Amino acid sequence: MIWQFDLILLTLVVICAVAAITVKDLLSSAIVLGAYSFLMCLIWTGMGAVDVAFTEATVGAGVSTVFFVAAIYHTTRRTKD
Amino acid sequence: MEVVSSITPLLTVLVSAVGACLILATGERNRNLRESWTIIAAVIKFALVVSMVPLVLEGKVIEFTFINLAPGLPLQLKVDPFGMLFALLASTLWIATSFYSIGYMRGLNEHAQTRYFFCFAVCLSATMGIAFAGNLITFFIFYEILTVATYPLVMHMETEEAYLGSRKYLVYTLIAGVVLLFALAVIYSMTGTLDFTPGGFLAGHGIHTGLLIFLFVLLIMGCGVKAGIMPLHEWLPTAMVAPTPVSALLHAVAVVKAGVFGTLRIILYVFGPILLHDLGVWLILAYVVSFTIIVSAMLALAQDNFKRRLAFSTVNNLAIIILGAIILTSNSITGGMLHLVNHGFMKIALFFVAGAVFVKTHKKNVSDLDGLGRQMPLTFGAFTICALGLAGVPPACGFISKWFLCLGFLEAKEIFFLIVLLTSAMLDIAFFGPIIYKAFFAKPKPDVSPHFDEAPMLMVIPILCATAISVMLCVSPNAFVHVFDIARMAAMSILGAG
Amino acid sequence: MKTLDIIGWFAVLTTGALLIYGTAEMPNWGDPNSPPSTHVSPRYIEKADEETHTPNMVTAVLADYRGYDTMGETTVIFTAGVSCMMLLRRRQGK
Amino acid sequence: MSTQYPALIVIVPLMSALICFVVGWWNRNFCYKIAVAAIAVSFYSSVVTMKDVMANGVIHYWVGSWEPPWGIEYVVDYLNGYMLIIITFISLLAVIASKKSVEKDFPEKAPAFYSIFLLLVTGLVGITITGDVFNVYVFLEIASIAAYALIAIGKRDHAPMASFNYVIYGTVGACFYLIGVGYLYMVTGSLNMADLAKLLPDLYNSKVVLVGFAFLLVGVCIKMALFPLHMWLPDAYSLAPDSVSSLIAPLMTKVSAYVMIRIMFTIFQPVFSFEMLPVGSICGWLAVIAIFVGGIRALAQKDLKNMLVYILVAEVGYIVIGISVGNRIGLTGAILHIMNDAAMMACLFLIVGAIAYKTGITDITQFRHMNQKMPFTMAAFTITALSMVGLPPACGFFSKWYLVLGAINANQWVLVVTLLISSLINAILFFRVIEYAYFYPHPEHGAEEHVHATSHGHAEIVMNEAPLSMLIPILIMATLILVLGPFSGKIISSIIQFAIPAGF
Amino acid sequence: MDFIIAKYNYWIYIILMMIGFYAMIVKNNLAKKVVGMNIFQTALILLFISTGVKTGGATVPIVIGDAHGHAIPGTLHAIDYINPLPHVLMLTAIVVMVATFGVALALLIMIFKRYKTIEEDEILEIRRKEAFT
Amino acid sequence: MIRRHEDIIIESLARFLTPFIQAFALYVLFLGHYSPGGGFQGGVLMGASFILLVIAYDIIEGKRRITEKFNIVLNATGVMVFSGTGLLCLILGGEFLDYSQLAAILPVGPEEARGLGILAVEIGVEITVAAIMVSIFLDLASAGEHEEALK
Repeated sequence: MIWQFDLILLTLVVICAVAAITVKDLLSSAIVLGAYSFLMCLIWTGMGAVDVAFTEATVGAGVSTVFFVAAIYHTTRRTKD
Repeated sequence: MEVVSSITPLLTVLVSAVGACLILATGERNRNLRESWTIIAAVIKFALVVSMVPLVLEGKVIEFTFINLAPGLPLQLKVDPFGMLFALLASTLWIATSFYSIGYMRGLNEHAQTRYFFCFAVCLSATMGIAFAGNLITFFIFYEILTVATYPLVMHMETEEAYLGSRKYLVYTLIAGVVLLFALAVIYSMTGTLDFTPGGFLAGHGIHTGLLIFLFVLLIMGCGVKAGIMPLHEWLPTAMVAPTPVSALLHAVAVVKAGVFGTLRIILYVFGPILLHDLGVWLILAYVVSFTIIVSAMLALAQDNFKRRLAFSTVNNLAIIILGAIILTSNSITGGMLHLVNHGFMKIALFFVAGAVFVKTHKKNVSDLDGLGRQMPLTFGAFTICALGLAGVPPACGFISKWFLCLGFLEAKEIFFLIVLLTSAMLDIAFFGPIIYKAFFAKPKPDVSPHFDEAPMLMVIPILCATAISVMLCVSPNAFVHVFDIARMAAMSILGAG
Repeated sequence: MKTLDIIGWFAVLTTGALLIYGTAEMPNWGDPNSPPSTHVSPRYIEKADEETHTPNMVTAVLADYRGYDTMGETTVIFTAGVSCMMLLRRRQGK
Repeated sequence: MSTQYPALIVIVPLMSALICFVVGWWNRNFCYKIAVAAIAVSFYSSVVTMKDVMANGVIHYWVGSWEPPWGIEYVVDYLNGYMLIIITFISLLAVIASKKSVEKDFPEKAPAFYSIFLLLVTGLVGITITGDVFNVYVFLEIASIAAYALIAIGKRDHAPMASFNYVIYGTVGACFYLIGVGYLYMVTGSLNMADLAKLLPDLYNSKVVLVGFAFLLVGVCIKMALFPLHMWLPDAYSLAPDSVSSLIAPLMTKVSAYVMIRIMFTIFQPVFSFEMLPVGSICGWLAVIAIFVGGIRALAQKDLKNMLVYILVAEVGYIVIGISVGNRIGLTGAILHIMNDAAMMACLFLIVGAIAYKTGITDITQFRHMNQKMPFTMAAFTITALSMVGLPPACGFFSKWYLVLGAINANQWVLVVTLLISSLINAILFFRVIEYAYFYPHPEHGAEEHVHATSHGHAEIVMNEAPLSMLIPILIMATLILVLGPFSGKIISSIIQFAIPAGF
Repeated sequence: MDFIIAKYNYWIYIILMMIGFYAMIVKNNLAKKVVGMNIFQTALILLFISTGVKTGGATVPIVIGDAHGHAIPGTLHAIDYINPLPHVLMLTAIVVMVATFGVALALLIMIFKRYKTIEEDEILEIRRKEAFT
Repeated sequence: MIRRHEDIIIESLARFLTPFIQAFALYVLFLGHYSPGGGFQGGVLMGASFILLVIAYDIIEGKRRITEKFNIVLNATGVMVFSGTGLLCLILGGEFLDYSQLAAILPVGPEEARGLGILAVEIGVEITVAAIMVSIFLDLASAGEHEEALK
């Protein structure tokens, strides 16, 4: 495992997390959250947790995002913070 | 002391509980049946209590243990002479009160009579439990049941005044209960036992003196609320809004007597004379109750409401009983215990009179009684005997108990308290005198008919019975169920052990 | 800023501080001699294939050694599905 | 392994939940019967298990026959068995009583409702029976998710919002618990409670263990709604449907309290919890505040159910006081109070449900003549109220007695005074209701009450008692409240004293 | 410095956890709370996965064996494979995560149907108004 | 509510991809013993394939493919397979979930029986997860208004 690569990923994860909770549009938030999950799953693959990474890729980046978008569809994209 | 195991004490307690259930089950549908349950339960209870008298006179202690609540903490009933005394008083008076209640309730066509009779029976159950409680925790349990069961009785009238009175009653007694619980918990965690022992069990456990005094104050506060010791008596006159049989129950049988009984138990069976002497707190309590005696008598003078005047007289007499016990000589303790019984009989007669007057004429105030004595001669005749008896005048039994109290005080060379006692007797005459005078000698008010017009027989007979027993207890204190011997035995057991 | 926000910030920072405090004494990252690597897991690695005939240790542990957890997990997802159905659908069953 | 009953306790409700869900789609009437039968079997199994424990000592049931710490095991000891009986019994009564109100409030959701109801019970017994810290988390989540859903279908308007708040707090609590598990795992490598208990004493000076312990405890306290973390509880429980709150309110907090006892006394030793850390005094003070805040907020409520949930906050304080005094008697009191409070709360919430079902009234000030309309229900209410106030011989007095004794033994006088004052607060709360229900005369004119004059001129109100399926559980519970009190000595000497860790 | 490098995973996990926690309790928008919940739980998973890692040549926890994939008993050594237990636990945790997520979203939809907003302060305002009327 | 847009490219692509995703889901399930994957991942993929169809078409199409009652049955069946396997072990005389007991009814040794038991429960997990994912998605995407969607 290349630690520079790891470090970049971890930094990106933090950036994504901050973005997901600060962005003013919930749809963007959902997409950023998907990206966050995907980056997370890369990190875990790097650590050898292939099963968990696989699951996170399907669930976190896939189904969760779909759920979230579906829910936003029925509520609102607007957010004050 | 020989210990006999028997189920009779439990039966004594359960009789009225079962009666209560039957009363509730019968309800308003069949009033005669409902009230006959009351009478039957009362008679059975009395019979059960009396059946235990010979054993007690032989010096045996009857014991029954339900179940262990915790190590060293059984739920236990124990019949000793002092408990027997109280049980006799309560069970006898319940019969009288039952008949009287029926007359009173029907006479006034009161509402919620089922509730009334139900609570009444539960009260008696609790009172028996208090009388026979073998340890403080059992005592406390029944004490709290009594609190709860009397609350609806005080509330009975359902007027704004009744709400206030009952709330006040509840607040006072519940706080007392909590204080008592606290003291109990401390004692249990210090000594590991709560069993009543003649002569006290607290000594010899190495409890710090300050804590002992604190515990004494707490316990006396806990029981003193029901016993109406002076700064804690406030609920008593307000609770007078209750129907008269309830007031009679509160003041002569159940509640206040339970308080006094508890106070005596604490003085004589928890702390014991020796420990109290060592601590020196007995003198303080003696002064407090002396203060109560004098002040309550003075307050009684100022009351115009008949029942409130009787209420303050009760406060006065209860304090006398406690004073007798706290002087801690054999004669004064005997006197105190006898007065517990005697006052019960006399005071219940007085309250019955007040109730009879109310049922007949709807008069509540002393100033309205003018000339009623001639209209209701039996009632007021009984009243005269008992009122004078309370002051210590023969032929009613107050004389006997006051005599022994005086002896005790002299024995202890406590002249101050003797003077207090005699002063209170004077004041008794001073506040009962006008009633008797007005009833018999004052010019009748225009609305009083000059003819003989007694209250219903169901009310007059109990009055006469209570008066008769009062007189009999004076003439021959031992004739009936050996009240005097039992009291003497109790006093001796305490001082003998101490 | 509302009081609630201040309380929230306080809670977050306290939690973070506590975690950082605890992290100081954690075994180093990836240490093969740390307790998790030496206490229970060696048996899974060394025996799982032999005992359950499943080369993928994660599957073996997931479905057999800790199969009960997995049943719980499946129940959780089932609960969530039924919950969503109960909460959102108007008509269920007859 | 001689007996399979421990597995049945969990499996039967779980599988019945599945069956119930599917069958209900075709015939809704089966759901209720299946649910009742399943919980009854579960109750029977826990009784048998408890008997087994009393005869043969602690039961270890290795799920999948993998020996711990590799596999997951059920450990049923006295504490467990006792909790299991309480949980299954109260669930049984709650599910029996739920029939009518489900039919009234959301008949179309009955299959899903009973399915989730059973899953909630599964979660609760699963938490209790297991001997594995991670397994506790899994079942905690089953129970929590089921609870979120059940609360959200409440008839009252704001239930979804309350449930959402509960989701947030509950997730924080569960995650904190999981962080604690992670930290312990990090330094010990084990997830089994017994194994952890063996490994941890050497590590008591480690900061990781300290932080792990703190997170475990905070997580559990959130689930238990101890004072500063109780914000989610009043809304969630008071807005839940009546048939649900009679299950959730008595049990969820108690099970969390059980987990707290496990953490402090089984996984960690009391030495660590009480001597190395000031957990006792912190929890004690929080409990004191909880009792006062709960009591005072309850005083301000006019709605009976709102009042009860604030009392629940205070009741949690009692249990925590018992745990936090750190001595045998106090813990005895806490364990006893878990049972007593579960019984009392179950009874009270069942009564609220019955009254709301029959009359639709929850406002205390409208309780006039309730004693004539629903005499049996109100009699049960009176008994329970007296028990809550701590008046003997109802059971509430006895646990309070032990709690007070424990606090005195620990020289914690503030706790003693708090316990005593709180019974006065409870007295005000409950006698207020009793006064309204029993003593206020003059029925309001024009109300729907059936008033007619009787022979002796007093208005009489026709009895309109709750249906039997509600009344019987209430009466059973009320009887138990009366009976359990005098028998608490027996319960302590035969069960609770063995449930307390030896040498404590 | 060594102190920071040797545990950098843990620091990142703490940061993520604080971000998630912050969003859960301070954010006003309910959907943002749900997002925070997701981040919080993912951070937790990172913590657990980090505890299972072994440096020094350890590989993924799948047996490298013969053609059928099975290995000869006794040839496997703990040092060669990454600890599988945290992975198992985290699989469970992910499922719990998505389950909670689903329920939270369902509640979100219910709340929106009721109040027509998912901002907490606006909802509280509506509730307060309704309490008065 | 997801409306149909009648986009031929997306629709045919989705229809084309679905079998492959489903095949992969089954592959992940059955190869779970030898490679990363297992019931849960496979189940999510399986569910995702239906979700893809629903997104590409609309809910009506989705409900035509997998009817409501069938979904309900599947929901419960998965957990039932799991706990039923456990219960079977219990009935065969072992502890709950002790798959080695299955050797009594299968022509294999206890170790292989454990392997097969794992497969059985993984199938259970797959069914439940797939069905629940679809069910949650349908509920969320239609906000519970399935009936309206069908009109």
